[in-house]
Amino acid sequence: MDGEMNDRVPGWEPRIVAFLCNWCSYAGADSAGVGRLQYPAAVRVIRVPCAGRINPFFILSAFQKGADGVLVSGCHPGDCHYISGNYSARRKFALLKGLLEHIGIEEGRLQFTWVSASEGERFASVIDTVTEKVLALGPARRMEKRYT
Amino acid sequence: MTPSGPTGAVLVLGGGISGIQAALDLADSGFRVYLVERRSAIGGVMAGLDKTFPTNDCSMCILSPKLVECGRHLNIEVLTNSELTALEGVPGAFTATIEQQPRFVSTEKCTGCGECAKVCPVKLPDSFNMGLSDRKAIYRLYEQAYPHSYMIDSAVCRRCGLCARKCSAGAIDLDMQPRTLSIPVGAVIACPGFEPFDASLIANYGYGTFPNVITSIEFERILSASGPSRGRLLRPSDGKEPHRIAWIQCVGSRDIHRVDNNYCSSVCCTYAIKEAVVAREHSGGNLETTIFHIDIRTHGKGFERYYERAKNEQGVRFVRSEISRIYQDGSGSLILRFPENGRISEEVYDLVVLSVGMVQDRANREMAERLGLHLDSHGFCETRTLSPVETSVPGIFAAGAFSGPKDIPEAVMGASAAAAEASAMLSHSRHTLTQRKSYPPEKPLLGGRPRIGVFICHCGINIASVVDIASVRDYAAGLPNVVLSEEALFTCSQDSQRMIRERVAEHRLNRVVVAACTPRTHEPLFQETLREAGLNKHLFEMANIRDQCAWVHQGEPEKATQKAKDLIRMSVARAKLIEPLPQAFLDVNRTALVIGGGVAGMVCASSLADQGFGVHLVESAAELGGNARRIHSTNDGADVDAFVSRLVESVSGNPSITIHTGTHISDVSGFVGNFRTMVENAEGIVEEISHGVAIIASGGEASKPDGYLYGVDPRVLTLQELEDEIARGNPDVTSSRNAVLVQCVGSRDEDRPYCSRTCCSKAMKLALALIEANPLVNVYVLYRDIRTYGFDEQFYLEARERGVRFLQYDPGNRPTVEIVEQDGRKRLRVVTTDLVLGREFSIDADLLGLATATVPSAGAAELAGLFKVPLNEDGFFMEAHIKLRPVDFPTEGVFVCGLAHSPKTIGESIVQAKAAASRAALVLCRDSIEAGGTVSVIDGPKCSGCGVCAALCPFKAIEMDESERKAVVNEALCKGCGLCASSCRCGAADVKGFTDGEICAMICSSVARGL
Amino acid sequence: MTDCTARIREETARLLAEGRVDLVIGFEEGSLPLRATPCFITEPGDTGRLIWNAFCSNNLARYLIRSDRKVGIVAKGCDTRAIVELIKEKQVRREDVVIIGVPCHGMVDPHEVRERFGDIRIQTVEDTGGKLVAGDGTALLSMNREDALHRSCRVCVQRNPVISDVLVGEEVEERTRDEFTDVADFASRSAGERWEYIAGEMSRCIRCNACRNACPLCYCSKCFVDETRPQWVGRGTDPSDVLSFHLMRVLHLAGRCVECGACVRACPMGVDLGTLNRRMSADVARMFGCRPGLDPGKPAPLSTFDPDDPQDFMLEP
Amino acid sequence: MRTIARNEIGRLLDGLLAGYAVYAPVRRKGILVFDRIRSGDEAILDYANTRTSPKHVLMPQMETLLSSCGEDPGVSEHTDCGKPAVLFGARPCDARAFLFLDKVLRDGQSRDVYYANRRDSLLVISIGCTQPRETCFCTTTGGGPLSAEGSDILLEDLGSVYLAHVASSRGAEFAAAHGLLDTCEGEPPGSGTVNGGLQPAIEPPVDLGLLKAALDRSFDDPLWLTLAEKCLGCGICSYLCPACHCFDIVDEEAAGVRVRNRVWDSCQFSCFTAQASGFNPRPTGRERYRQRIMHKFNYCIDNHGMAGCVGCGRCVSECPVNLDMRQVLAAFGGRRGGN
Repeated sequence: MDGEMNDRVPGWEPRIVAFLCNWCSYAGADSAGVGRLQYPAAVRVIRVPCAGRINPFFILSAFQKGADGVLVSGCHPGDCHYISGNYSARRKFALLKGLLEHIGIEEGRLQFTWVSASEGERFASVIDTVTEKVLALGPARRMEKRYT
Repeated sequence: MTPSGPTGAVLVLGGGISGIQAALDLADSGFRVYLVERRSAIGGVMAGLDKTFPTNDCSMCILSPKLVECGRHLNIEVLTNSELTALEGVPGAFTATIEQQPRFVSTEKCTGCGECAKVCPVKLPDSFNMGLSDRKAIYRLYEQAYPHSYMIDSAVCRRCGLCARKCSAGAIDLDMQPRTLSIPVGAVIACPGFEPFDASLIANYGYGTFPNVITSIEFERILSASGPSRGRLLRPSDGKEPHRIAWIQCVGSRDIHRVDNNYCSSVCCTYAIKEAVVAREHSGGNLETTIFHIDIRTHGKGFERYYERAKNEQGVRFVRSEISRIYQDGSGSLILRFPENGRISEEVYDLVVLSVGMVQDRANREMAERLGLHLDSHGFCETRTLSPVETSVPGIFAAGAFSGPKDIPEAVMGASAAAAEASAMLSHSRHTLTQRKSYPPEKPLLGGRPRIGVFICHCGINIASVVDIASVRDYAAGLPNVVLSEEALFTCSQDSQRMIRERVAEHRLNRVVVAACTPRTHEPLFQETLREAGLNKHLFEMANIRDQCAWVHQGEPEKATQKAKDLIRMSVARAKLIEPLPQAFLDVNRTALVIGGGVAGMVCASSLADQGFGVHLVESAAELGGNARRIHSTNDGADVDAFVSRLVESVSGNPSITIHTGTHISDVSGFVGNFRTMVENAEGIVEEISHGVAIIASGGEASKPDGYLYGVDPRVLTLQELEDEIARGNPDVTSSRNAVLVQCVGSRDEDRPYCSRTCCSKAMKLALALIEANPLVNVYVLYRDIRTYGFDEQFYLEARERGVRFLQYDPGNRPTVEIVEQDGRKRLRVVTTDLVLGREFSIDADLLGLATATVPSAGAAELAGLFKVPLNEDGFFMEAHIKLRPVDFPTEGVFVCGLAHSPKTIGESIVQAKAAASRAALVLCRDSIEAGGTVSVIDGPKCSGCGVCAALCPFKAIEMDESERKAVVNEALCKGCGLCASSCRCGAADVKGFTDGEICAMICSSVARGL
Repeated sequence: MTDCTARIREETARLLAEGRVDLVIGFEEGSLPLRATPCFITEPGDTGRLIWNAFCSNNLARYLIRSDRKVGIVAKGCDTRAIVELIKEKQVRREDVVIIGVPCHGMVDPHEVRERFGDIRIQTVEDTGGKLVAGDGTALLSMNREDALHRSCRVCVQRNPVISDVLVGEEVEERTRDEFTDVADFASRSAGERWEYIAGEMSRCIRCNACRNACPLCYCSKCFVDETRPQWVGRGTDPSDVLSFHLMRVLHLAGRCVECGACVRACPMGVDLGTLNRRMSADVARMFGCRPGLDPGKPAPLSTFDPDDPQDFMLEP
Repeated sequence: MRTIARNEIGRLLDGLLAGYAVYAPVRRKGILVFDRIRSGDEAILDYANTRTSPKHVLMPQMETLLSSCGEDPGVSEHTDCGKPAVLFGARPCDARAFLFLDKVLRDGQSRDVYYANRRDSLLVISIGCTQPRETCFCTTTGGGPLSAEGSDILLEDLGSVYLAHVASSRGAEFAAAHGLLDTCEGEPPGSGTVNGGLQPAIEPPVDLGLLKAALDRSFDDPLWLTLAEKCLGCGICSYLCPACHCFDIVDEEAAGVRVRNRVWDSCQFSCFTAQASGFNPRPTGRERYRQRIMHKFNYCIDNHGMAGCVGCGRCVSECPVNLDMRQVLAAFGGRRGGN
């Protein structure tokens, strides 16, 4: 079993940091709200102008600070408000995801996806999926910075 | 007309994408706009579409920012549920009478929470979803609608009052009355759009009887993520997933037998392909899609590639056959019978989509009547090829599908073109009726400690019923740097706004955090409040505890409360670090540079001159005119030669236009508002031109054909040459007995996988001209698909009626030409195999016309480099967005029109040229260019000058200072996307307003457990 | 080898005498057995110090960064790959460099030699092309040269200079088609095993920054590790900071790493940085079709994009 | 006189493990370092020297000085160093480096409580050298293969047995407590009574006195530029050096815990002297490399009466560009001395 800690820690609530682009995915999250679609309360959203704004450091930093999972979502290919920000970002994301998996960070800790402004349902099911995976993996300790 | 000039306001009829575009163009160039829409929200047909071709962009994603922009515009008044009842007066001084039906819900008070609809007892089919789902009597047209507020459908409302009692914002007023407005305007733009063809008129297809026969518009809703099945592909009869879907093309178009529609709706082929491709994506590829068609008309920019990809890579099947009848089997599936290879085939489909065309309905006809507009026999507004947005009534301009079938970019261009006409007409009254807001001076922060005020919104019960507001308020009060934490029933209400202003003063707040709904809709409102309170608008941060918290965790109040605290803590952490962002203002040079002296360039130049701006017109040839000098008449008989002569004359005689013929551009520097361009003539003399915008209208040219004995035998001509010869009355041509026209010579092949768009119509024109000159001539057109889209379809019909023979060839087996000696004469023998009849034809021709491709002009690549704008794979200029920004570039202040953009007819070039003029005028009419705000910033000492930011910047807003080896941001061009910041290894680039520090502070506080 | 040495000296003397360069960077005899050391020649008379042997493993390209002089440089395949990238990234002007290209047979790793020969005090080493013969003053021991190569040299795909102004020595056959089997092998282990391995390697890191400073493409004036606002990564040996540092270093080199192995050779603690670098190189090659430093005309993969880039890694809920 | 058989060392260490944290040379993936052992047989006896020095035993690369937690305003100080410790197997050069660190951090004007507490509870048992490495130059800086400076007990390697020399009163107490009763007293190590022939000869490349005098005159010598040209500016030499002791203080926060940490720093890093204003008094490698040499061989002699280098040779063997400290010293010392 690759999950590092599968004994459910009592009282543990997963913390997932989600970086959402302002124009599509953040709007998609709002759409989920407008539709009153219910999803798990584990996600903390950070709004950024574009998926292209996301420095891989932000993601590593979230893990270092103790996030159990990180989600990044931008506009679907072709929909980027900034024309090509998501395309440029996609290259970085592909490399970062490959690298983290390579060093043994469990698949499922870090997810990238596209959610458009009207895809409230998709947003809710993304959160469902991401939360489920993180719950199954348990708390993320591998990259967390801990002081005693 | 008033003594001081025309009325500086414009009435825009129709709130679809055309109306929105026209309204924004006009309002941004200094006119007051009244946008009148019959329905309860603007957005039009586009709001109901799922994806858009040929990029499969999400329709709502690209539309919704425009809706918001329109809705928030200080100088656009959106009048929904409204209808024009009368227009009086003269051009420049009309008075419009508008009748507005009551909404019964205050758009100011309604927060869009939707509690009212939950309690409403009246349920009815939702017409926005084509009746595929239900709505209540109190409803919102669609989720992202503007106005965002709900409305009551008085036709079905029982006036029970449940909604009014439920509404904690007190927004519902059941006694609201209709009102009549009398509005003075200088000009009118009519763009009321179109209606989809009523498919039940074709009885053989069983639409309305067979539940699984639906229209393409209904299918869009089925595909849409916000549609009735939330994007799941299900068929109406039993909610099962279909595995075989058929599209039937030309339903209500190109049909003079079942309905009297002799035009092509232009968009249905490509949208059917899109629907098939998207449907396959939805089903994970486990779907058979077949499109039954006559011709495939993918004549638009990028459409041919889209078609080829669908056919060859995405598994969409294309069958050239007309479906005569549809039968239904016991399971609700549908049996299609059609002729194929001389036999009748039968296939069963789970779902049949009818690709319905565009028609005009009675409401539009009545409106046209009130305006006094001439309509054509189908009810479309009459316009002329060479004056494509002018109607029969001066001062009233037509845009969008009202004047004929159009796709979205054509509609957008038409709208901008109409705006340009209105703007030219009213240019003396620019800025006379517009408003500008003033604010108190900003208080300096003087490096003081952050003093943060947190305001927590109940949103009636929307937030408060889930989140424990008191506990959140107390928690926020204890956060570092928070000096005030206060709650409000509705933070967005007028009195709460006043309260926030007062608290800012009382508590010397220098940062404000509002925990309420989404910043996407409300941030501007609160920022406005901050400005009124004397704070820089960027000293604001919002925590979304409604849409992304209370609403989505309704069953988990404790977790929702914890999340609200976390979100506020994150916002406070960011607020501590935010700084006021100054706005810089740069002067604008109010002169335009137009590159290219063809029709597009000249039309653009004169439109800009008419709108009151100076123009430099640069042409590389010795005289103006371009390709249009070789188009002698239009299909509808207009005299192009005369038009071009008049245009050259008027441009040459216009004191605002400086003409530079025989010159080319050698260097370009600067940016929007302040370009400097070097223009060099043949003697090498260089002139420097300062200008604020540039319009690239560098044109295109006909490709030189390979083969077909072109250049070998004098009887072989390109269509352009043939047109010259006919116009000249060359007897060798006009007396020919057997004329053969070969289509797609150099287009739609491997080298040029695009359609040159104009050649099919041109072939009809020339075939008819040959017959006109010599009724005994036999004309053969060898084609692949006949693409006489729009109203040009009638010329195809006419050509067929007048005996032109159409032989369809396979691109893998092209017609051949050889010279055959017979009876002592050299005959041009054309051999081709007709796909329809399946047999070979041998024609001894004495005239062979080749429909060559339209290719970009030779200098396009160099111009693209100079202006830092992109070309597409085919070498045409690539616009910023194929749908909604068809004449703009990502680089601000540079525009494109005419053949430089893509192959198009002269009429389309004129529209696009005027559209470019309209867009360019938006820059030129400004007092200054705003720079700064949320823009990128480079820390010089850290920058290593590697250039990655400049290479990636989608807006070319970063330049490399080669001598200093540093990147430099042009704040006038930067949009603040932050791609540079995330890509800068040295940490030199950052984005003001979204700094690394601010984002890291949020990350750090997002997971601080137990804090 | 001796031939190369003579030719390098000759070219250096010529370049300096003709005034084409102010300085030539090459190698001289090191102070320890099995070592050569970078040297900087400004006088034609000093060219006798220059040598070429199996230990000239430093990537001299890193000395070109932001040099304001005209520089001649002795460069192997990997060094020229770095120069190509530096030119692309505007850190070096092509016209300011004269490249004395030397086809490379792979450089010898002293640790491998010592490992093989044990505790003897090596005084002489002879490179016969196929063999390395070491002497401790009393006896001669020999090993296959191939077995002693640095790890990066064993998977090298570019032994000949990509660009050069003067080519010294015979071109060698490019022999490796690098299929990244090492990367695949590592990836085939379980996530837990991979983590254990990486965490073990990282635990030895002492944050001396030698990997960074030896890298020819690490040239930021302020490295992210030294940044304090915001502090991206802690400066100490906290395992999480160490890992973040190495991950970011690799990400910053994504699509730029020329696989010279300078970082690995510089590491005093033998940390297996290669496992990270190789994965990155493999992904960049596989997904974006790019091997950095081989094509001067091609944009860096993270300075561009293709709408059809792979996105099978994206979540489809 | 008392000898300990080589094969008894394991047992001796096992005995110490009950009361002490024991540090000894161990191999970590092929690399020798000092680390805590859990059993005596982990200690490696047959080695030239470790890759890293044992200074981290007294001054960990990263240590928390202060911390506070959650909303609790209280701050805790982390001065307690825990169990008393034994450092077993240090080479005389490394032990001698403690003597130097003591002067700087414990016995000088300011007392570093974190260092001092650890130092005062540490017992150093070093082992003399018989086989110097080709990079060793301890004799240059005043040490030697059998120097007992900085050690509490020095073991003289006689092949199958070690001869134990007491070098401090604490060493004597310890010897008494652990049955090493008859340790050599009064007889200097390597005096030849037992293994006179084994004292290895290490030629000092320069004369420290001459070098110091030369450096006094060399602040603006162009040679610094030449030397720095090759230097990569990494921290290997500083971090492997047993005598380097510069550090940085950083405040961090994670998961609700705020800490003030001390971490090693290196004068070779460009940010070492960078000031908040952006000004850097040592802007280039030239100033930084000069600082390193001047500090060790000039200022330290002035301030502490001994060089800040013990000649362990780690910086020589591990420098990625083979910038050999001995050659650097020779370049100054030799040239000036020759004049």
